Amino acid sequence: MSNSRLTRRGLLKTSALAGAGLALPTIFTASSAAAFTNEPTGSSVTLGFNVPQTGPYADEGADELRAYELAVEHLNGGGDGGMMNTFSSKALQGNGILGKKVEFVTGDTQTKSDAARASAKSMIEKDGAIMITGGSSSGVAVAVQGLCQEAGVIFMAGLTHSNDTTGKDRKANGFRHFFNSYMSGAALAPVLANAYGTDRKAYHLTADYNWGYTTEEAVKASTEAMGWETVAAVKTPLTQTDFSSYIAPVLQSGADTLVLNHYGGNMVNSLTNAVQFGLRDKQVNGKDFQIIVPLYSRLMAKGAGANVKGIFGSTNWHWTLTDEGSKAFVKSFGTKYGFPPSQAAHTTYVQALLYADAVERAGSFNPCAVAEALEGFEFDGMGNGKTLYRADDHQCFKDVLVVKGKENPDSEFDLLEIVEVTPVDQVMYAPDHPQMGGPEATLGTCNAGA
Amino acid sequence: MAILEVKNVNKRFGGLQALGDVNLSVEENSVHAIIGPNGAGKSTLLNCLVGKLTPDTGSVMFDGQSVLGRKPYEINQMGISRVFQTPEIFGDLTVMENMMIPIFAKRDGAFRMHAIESTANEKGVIEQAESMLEDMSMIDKQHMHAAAMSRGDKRRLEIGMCLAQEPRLLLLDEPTAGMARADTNNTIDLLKQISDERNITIAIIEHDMHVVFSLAQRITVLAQGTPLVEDTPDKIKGHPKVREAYLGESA
Amino acid sequence: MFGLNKKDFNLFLIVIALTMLAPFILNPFPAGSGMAQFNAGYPDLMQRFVIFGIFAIGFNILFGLTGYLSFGHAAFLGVGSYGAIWMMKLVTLNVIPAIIMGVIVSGVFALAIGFISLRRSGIYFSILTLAFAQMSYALAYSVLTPITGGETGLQIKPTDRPIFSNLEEGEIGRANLFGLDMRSSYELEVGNWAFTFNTGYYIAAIVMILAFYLSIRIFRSPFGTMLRAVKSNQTRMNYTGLNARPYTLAAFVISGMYAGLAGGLLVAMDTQVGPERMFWTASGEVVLMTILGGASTLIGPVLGAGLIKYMENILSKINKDILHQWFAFLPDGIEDFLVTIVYPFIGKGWHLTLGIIFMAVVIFLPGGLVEGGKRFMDFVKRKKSKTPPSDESAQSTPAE
Amino acid sequence: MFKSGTPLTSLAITAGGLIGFFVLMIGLVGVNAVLLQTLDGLSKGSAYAMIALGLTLIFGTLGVVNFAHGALFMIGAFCAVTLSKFLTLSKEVVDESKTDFLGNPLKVNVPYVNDLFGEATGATIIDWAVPLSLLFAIPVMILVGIVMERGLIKHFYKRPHADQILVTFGLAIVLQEIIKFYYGANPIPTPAPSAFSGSLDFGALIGMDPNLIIYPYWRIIYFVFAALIIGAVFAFLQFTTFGMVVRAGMADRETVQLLGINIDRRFTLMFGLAAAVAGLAGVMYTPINSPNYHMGMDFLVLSFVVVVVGGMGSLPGAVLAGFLLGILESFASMREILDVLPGINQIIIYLVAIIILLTRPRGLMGKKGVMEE
Repeated sequence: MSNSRLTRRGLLKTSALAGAGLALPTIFTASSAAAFTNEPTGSSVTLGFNVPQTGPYADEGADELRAYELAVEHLNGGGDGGMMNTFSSKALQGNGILGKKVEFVTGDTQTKSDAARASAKSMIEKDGAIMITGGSSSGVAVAVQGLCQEAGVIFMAGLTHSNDTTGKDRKANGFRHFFNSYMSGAALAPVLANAYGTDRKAYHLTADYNWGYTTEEAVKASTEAMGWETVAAVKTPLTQTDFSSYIAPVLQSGADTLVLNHYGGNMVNSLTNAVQFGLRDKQVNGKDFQIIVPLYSRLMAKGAGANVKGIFGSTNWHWTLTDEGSKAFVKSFGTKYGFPPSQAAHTTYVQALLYADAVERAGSFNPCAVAEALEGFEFDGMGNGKTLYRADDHQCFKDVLVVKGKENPDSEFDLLEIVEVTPVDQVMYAPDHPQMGGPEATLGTCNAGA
Repeated sequence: MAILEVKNVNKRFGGLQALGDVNLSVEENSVHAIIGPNGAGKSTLLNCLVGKLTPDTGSVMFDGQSVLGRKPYEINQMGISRVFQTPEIFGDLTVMENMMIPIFAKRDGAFRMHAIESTANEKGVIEQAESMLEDMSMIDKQHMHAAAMSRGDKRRLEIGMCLAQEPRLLLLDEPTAGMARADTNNTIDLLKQISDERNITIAIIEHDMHVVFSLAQRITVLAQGTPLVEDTPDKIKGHPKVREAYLGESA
Repeated sequence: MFGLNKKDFNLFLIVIALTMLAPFILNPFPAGSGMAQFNAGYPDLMQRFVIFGIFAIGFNILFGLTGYLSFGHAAFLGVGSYGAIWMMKLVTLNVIPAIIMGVIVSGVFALAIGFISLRRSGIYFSILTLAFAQMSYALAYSVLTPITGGETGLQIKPTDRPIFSNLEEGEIGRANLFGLDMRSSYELEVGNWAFTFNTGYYIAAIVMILAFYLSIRIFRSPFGTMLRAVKSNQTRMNYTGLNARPYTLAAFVISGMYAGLAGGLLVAMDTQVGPERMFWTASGEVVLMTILGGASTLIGPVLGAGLIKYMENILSKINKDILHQWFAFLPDGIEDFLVTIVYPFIGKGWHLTLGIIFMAVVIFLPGGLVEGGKRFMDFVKRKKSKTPPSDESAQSTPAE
Repeated sequence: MFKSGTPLTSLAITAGGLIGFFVLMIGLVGVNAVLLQTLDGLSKGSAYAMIALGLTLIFGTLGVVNFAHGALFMIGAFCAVTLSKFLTLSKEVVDESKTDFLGNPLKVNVPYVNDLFGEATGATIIDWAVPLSLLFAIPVMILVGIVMERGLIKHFYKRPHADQILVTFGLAIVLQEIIKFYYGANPIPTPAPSAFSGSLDFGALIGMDPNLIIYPYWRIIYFVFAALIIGAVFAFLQFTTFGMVVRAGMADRETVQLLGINIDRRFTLMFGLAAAVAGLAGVMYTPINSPNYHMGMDFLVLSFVVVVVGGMGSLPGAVLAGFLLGILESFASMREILDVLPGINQIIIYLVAIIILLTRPRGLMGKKGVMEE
């Protein structure tokens, strides 16, 4: 056991009283000596990476985990440094965080809020994690964010696209780098108008749960604003695997555009089914029939195979971006693992770095100090251009990529091509926007635990 | 006085007339046998008495009350117990528990939520069960799983369970079917004893004439769903119609 | 004692001892050592052990006694949780009314579903319960979002102001028992060991002890005998003047209320509910817990629940780095080889290990973990007495 | 009571109900939509019916609660994945004109079949991977079924259902984890031959406006394929000696054994047959939805519902219920219905299952006494 992991418990070894006698019981709620939950006292600090390792999003979870491991390596001064070199803030030294070596624990969210919370709690209670990050769905993100708020640790959301995460369910201890439904809608609309005209009849198929609702709302609002008409919006069950009965009536309705507000397995299946029906070969109202997928994930899109060709959607980041940050990240990830990173990997890597940087700048692991350092923080060099971590709702504002399924991919990773980089101004909204929970939505107050 | 009165009962299954105008009355404290060849409708009749089947027409009165439209457990609570052709006991339970259940049913009715009391503290019930097991001479087997016993023992247990309810009418459906001669005789003795000592009316469906004639005071002969004759055993023995029904037209 | 016979009383004492000393028993390895990974003595998991223990005990009252296999029991857990969290959001943050609310809501729900489902038996009953639970899940996830929170579930928010509370502006309410915070803990350090005594855990543990005690009483009551009679022979039941329906319905409702109690406790320990709690896999999980531990035994379901939750929470957290640390003392080649061999079974492969354990238990230990324990005890006894193996142990395996 | 138990009456009731239902639906949403959704229901029902048929052979007749049946469906689908991976086994050729994501020269994969048969033929073979997999899947699935029965299930015929659930659930988890280990968790695209892409315009065929009633070719093929398989299984059980013995064995196992017939061996083969039916359903399903490792679990609960609604021990019941639930699910997904009853698409199958089980105690065509205890 040469390099045993040092956890909070591990540190007790050094701090425990000499002799085997009973130490004084300490209560670590209100009256504890520690300033905040899981204050690192030894030479290392533990981060909790909570990602789906089983269930339908296991592959995305695995990619997130790879990115985290890479981030830890870079933070501890290993590897080529990746985006630390291109990051506009130069607080990180490659000597861990505040000089403490970064260690990590992993857990399985199973894409279930209960399991995700159990896993996060175990990281906080057993392993002494000072920050929790990861996840691949909004249900999990909201659940774990709430937990971190209660426990007094920072939550850096992974892949979560629902408006709610930084909308009506926003929390003072939670931060999201990933974009959201509203931004997808706002970024897509002009591109769609450009490509398909402003006189379109859209038919929405929407996953029947919160994320689906917010996405449908956002896409509807922004496409209607530029003149599209919404013919129908039909809700589909999350557990649906075969969407044929939902797609079959689309042509009868007189719609000429199909919007699939689906994610993950739902998206792969509904898109495959829609293409199967030959919708894209049809002409309606004298126009070519089109399909749109508001949120693309390259990993999942791979499951739809050739069906994605020519289909518009939005994405948070794509490895073909040519800015310095993206190039550095792709190089260091690709060299280590042999394939390019996904957007899930990108957002989690960036989140890990942003957290570390905020700690360095705050000079403390105290979650409230870290939150303060992140709030209103502007940075660049992380692959999305100039980015702002808005203080009002802890949402990152940055350029959004509108992409299209590539017609002639060079490799199995080369599925999407970037159509447009929508500038951040176009996707900006007010913190009390009705889609974001309106004026009632509040961050609450920062909780440092202890 | 007749404790069981069956009047004009008819039952059809599709095209098959299973019971046609059955009339039957069972006197209190008698042993009444119902015999007849296979397919004569004996079991159908029995099922009509205990509520498993409902006759299409006719009435079944027990002690002045109609049993029709009542569920088996309600009819049982009225005082009719049934012994099955193959013993129906609680195989997963011990003999003692088997015996306690009818006693609870007698005491508490069809349902009672006695979920907190301990069975071990039900001294009265335990004593009654023990005494009944002694009567059945099975007290030494009280901790055995009922399913592990011999068929004869299962039969004794089932009869004992029925008796423990202190029924007014005990219905037996071929209680000695498939038994060895010695077991059959034991069962006959047991039933005789019951009828003598316990003030219980017994109605028995039986194939085995030896059993019937050893026990019954009155006999009803059923053929093709209709009662042929009803009389005392002596008269039945020589009755030409009975011989015909059993032996075909050779009589 | 307490109306229990000697054997049951001993078992009860053992359960009390195990739950009260759980922080010690579940933390056998010194913190910081390589084996500390296997320590389960942290509040969240200990709470889950006892709460899912309650869930499984309740399920066993229905399944173990009456033989009716409900495949939708998670619905009662979920409904109980929703009831409890609404109580906390609207009325009071004290956990007792919330838990009581959970029990009541799921009891009523179980009464309605049981009344309909118990019109059928066997597999038809199972499918009816499954159908009701799946409907509850699907609706909770989608159209009932205003009540259930849908995908993102329900939590206590800074804007929630229960009637009986005096929260400051913006403060998020915390579950408490007359002011005692569920999350407060004592930390005891002994040498290299650290033991956590958590308020929430002890409250849940006391509830579980009471629930366990109640289940012993039910098992040993005339009512329990009647339920076993239902399982054994419904025909005889009917012809003994007993109405099986109210007995099974009572068992169903009791078991639903146990599930609601577990659901309420989950909320009391961790104020959050999500609809996945009602998915069929969650219903299947409690079935597996009960069978794995030993259906119709008193302690079996608790053991089964413990094993499954342990696997889920401990095994899934082991990753490759940890493996490398464990085998670091070995030469590199062997280390890598061992890591490669073990890796598929841990972390993201924990399901595989779970599946293998299910199969192994049912193949080698018919009757579940309790049966395994019995065999072990027999083995120990035989060794002690040095007598040749008797037939008794062979017979202790139920043939059917 | 005898009458209401006959399959004919239940068919009549179902048919009568369906006709009334269709008339109502046509009134509500128009004839086009009804035609389209019926078509869709039939294709959806094909998958349900095939899986339920196999499950009934094992569950409804052998009395084994087989939670691993969904896994058999999944393994079938991965037979197709495996074959198409095998056919696309490639050597790497460096294409200097392009670069990969790290800026190195791009390595292009050239399948060996192209070398063997030339580029055109090779591409055709790869294109036809799914239909070709049928040939590959039949022996594999029968073997899987037989090994499963001999190695595991055999020992559980007389064990309680609880034990069967635990062991088959464990097996299902192990099987899907093995698949996940090799193929990952994401769906793997396995397209149909390009000849079958696109859809058939039924409306135009019968003289209506184009685009009103279109349906994908592959789904029509799937329906025909399902009909063939179901017909073949019925014919096999009806007209062969083997089938007769098996049917007799289902009715009364002991008597058949007393006649000196080795029913166990035949049951083993039947398990193989059931596995093959599930597997073939899986192979043909791959172009409809990209297979992933948990697709079996997605179908598992549904297939149990279908079998039970059809009635335990009844093969025609399982098929009937499969198509019935397929059609109802399709109808429930129409927006005209959803406007009136929001969320009905979430619960329709379960709701119908409850109604059927409450009105018909043993499902549509169930046999008395099968798994009622």
